[in-house]
Amino acid sequence: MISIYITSFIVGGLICVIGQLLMDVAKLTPAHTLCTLVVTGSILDGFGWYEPLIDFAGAGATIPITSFGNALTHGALAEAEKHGLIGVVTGMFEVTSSGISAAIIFGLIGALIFTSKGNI
Amino acid sequence: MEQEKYAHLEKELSPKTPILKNVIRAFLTGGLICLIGQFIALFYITYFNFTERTASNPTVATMIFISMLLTGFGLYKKISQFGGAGAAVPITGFGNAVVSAAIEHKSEGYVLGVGGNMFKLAGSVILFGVFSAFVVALIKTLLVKFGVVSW
Amino acid sequence: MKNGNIIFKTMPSIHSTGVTAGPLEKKKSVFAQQFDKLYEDERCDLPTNEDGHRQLMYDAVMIALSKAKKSPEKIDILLTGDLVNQMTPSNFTAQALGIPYIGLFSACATSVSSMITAALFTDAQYANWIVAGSSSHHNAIERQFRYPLEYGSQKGATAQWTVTAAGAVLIGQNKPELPSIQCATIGKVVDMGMTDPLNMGSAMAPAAMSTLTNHLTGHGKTIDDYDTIITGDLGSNGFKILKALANESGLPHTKNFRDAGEEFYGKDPTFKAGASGSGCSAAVFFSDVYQKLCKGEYRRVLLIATGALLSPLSYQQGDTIPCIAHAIEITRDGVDTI
Amino acid sequence: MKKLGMLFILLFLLTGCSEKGTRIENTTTFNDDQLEKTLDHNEHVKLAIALLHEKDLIAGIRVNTFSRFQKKKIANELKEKLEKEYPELNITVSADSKVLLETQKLINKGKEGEYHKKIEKIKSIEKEQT
Repeated sequence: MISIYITSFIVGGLICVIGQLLMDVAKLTPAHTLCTLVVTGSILDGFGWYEPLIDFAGAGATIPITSFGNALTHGALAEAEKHGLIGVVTGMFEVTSSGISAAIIFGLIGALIFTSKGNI
Repeated sequence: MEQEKYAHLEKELSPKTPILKNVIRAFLTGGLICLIGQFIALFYITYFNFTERTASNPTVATMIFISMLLTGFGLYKKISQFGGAGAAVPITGFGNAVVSAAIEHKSEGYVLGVGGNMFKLAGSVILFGVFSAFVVALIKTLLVKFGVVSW
Repeated sequence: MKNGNIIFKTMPSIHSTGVTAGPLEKKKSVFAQQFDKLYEDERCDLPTNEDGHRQLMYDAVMIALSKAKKSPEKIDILLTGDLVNQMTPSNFTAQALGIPYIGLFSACATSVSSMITAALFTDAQYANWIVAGSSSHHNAIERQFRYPLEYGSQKGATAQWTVTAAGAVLIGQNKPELPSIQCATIGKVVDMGMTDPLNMGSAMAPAAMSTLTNHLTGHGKTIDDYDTIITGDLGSNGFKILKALANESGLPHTKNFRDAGEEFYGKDPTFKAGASGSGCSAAVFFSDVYQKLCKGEYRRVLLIATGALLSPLSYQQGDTIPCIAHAIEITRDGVDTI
Repeated sequence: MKKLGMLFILLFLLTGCSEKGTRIENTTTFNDDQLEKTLDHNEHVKLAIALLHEKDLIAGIRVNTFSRFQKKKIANELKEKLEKEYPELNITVSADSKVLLETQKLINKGKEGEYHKKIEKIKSIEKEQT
């Protein structure tokens, strides 16, 4: 049981290291870095390699943004398996809705409660 | 002085990016955030009817909630300054991008400000996530149809 | 006038200055004691950042006027600028003051470009009293040029911190006991192909060097004529590059060089390369430098304010960052030294 | 910071090998020897908890750290194997820790009357996709 914590720490950390290298070595902006990782996650799921990583690392694979791409592809593929080509479009948000809806809801709540501060 | 010569001089004098230090910090910060996510997932698995697979949804939502609090209290930017990609890559970084834009544009009103700018930073992640998922799923579905690969 | 070099025959004087700054500057700036007004609230107790920005500028002008016992009606022209789109904070300030107004934009070099323009009006005897100045507000500028304030992005060692500060000067006819504007150099836009908006110091350093060389040759001066040559907001990185450029171009030394941006937060590493923003040069020139001139610590100074003429649109479209620097020479020596 | 990293790597390697365990609760008349053997002999399985009740066999397994990559496959293979060995039973095998946890809880409580209801619930949770 302990081992899932260690694998999640290490795998999550390593995905972030890839992100840091994209920013520092490849000189990508944060936005470009995140987009690259999302696309990578979605391609990995196309090969069926991301799910095993989630089984191995738990939150270490589901918390990084790569899992967002994975989940989108996964939803699309699951629907496509059931309904054919049209499922590719309809199934996309089947799995990922939680991240986006949470971001929208908490974004609005955050805006209601907080004001930005120019502190350091 | 010519541009090339100046670029050379500038590169020589400007401080180098401390890549190793940044990488170690990103590893620790990102790892820690994922570890916290794992604990939250365990909480949902143990006390609610979620399996390892289904627990990731409430875990992600909870992480974004935490990210909202950290962003609102002005702490997330400090974590990011320390952790770099370690704070940007986890879903909390996505939450931070959405929440910070929403908070910042409150002064322009809730419709044009918050509504119009909320996805200013995070929108591209959604766009490219959705589009790449579409392409990948389309290719795979077609390949399955033609019998090249199986599900 | 040739090559941007101007000599002011009547040597207009700086009669008074006013500098205001925000709460972070109050805590962290080494010049905080020399500023006239410091706010406890980052928005000056107003609802938005832009309102606060406007209040900063308004108060700076009013302080400068009150020190010279003038009311806004006595002022002929107001020349100010800032970095917000279409300079709305300056525009609202002008509306509140009711002084005939021209808005000036030279990015962070506005402090000096407005002084040059004011000195020209005075020298040509079109105006008796002119207020020049510029301001910047961290929160308002960051959200426009970079990211929302609370967005976490890792800043590198070359990043600079936009200051929350405003500075205003009252310029009038020559008064021998006051610091007076003797000559100036209007800079050319210099673009060395730099593209990183988080490394503006290195983009601006060549502009500062170009204007410095132009000023020295155009007016027949050497760097030893000045007690200090102070640049606006190159930051530690840009300042280092400026000194390297100066050595390379054969200037004998750089001992009397200062940079307001590097000094502003006392080289505190949390602010990375130091301060920037059009309020940075204005605040330092119109407090520390002006006070030292008044006390006689400095007899002759050269202020070079540098500005990066970029917009979020231009750098996102992949353009380079064009930069400008304007220089103005201020002296305590009487008219006879011309 | 580097020391911390080393510590984690060390821990990581250590936890790869911990003791094996199999626990079976049987309320039926089926013989569970074969079940125990199958679970015990699978090299990937670290811990298994199985419950036989009426027509159901439910088994939660935990696999070794590096076998987790293919834990769904391992669970499926086990299921197929068990289906051959116990053709009369409805078999559920899962590598999801929720199934393990719930089965364990159920056995620990030991209330036989609740078994049927709870087993159905575990099965339905297990089937849910993300």
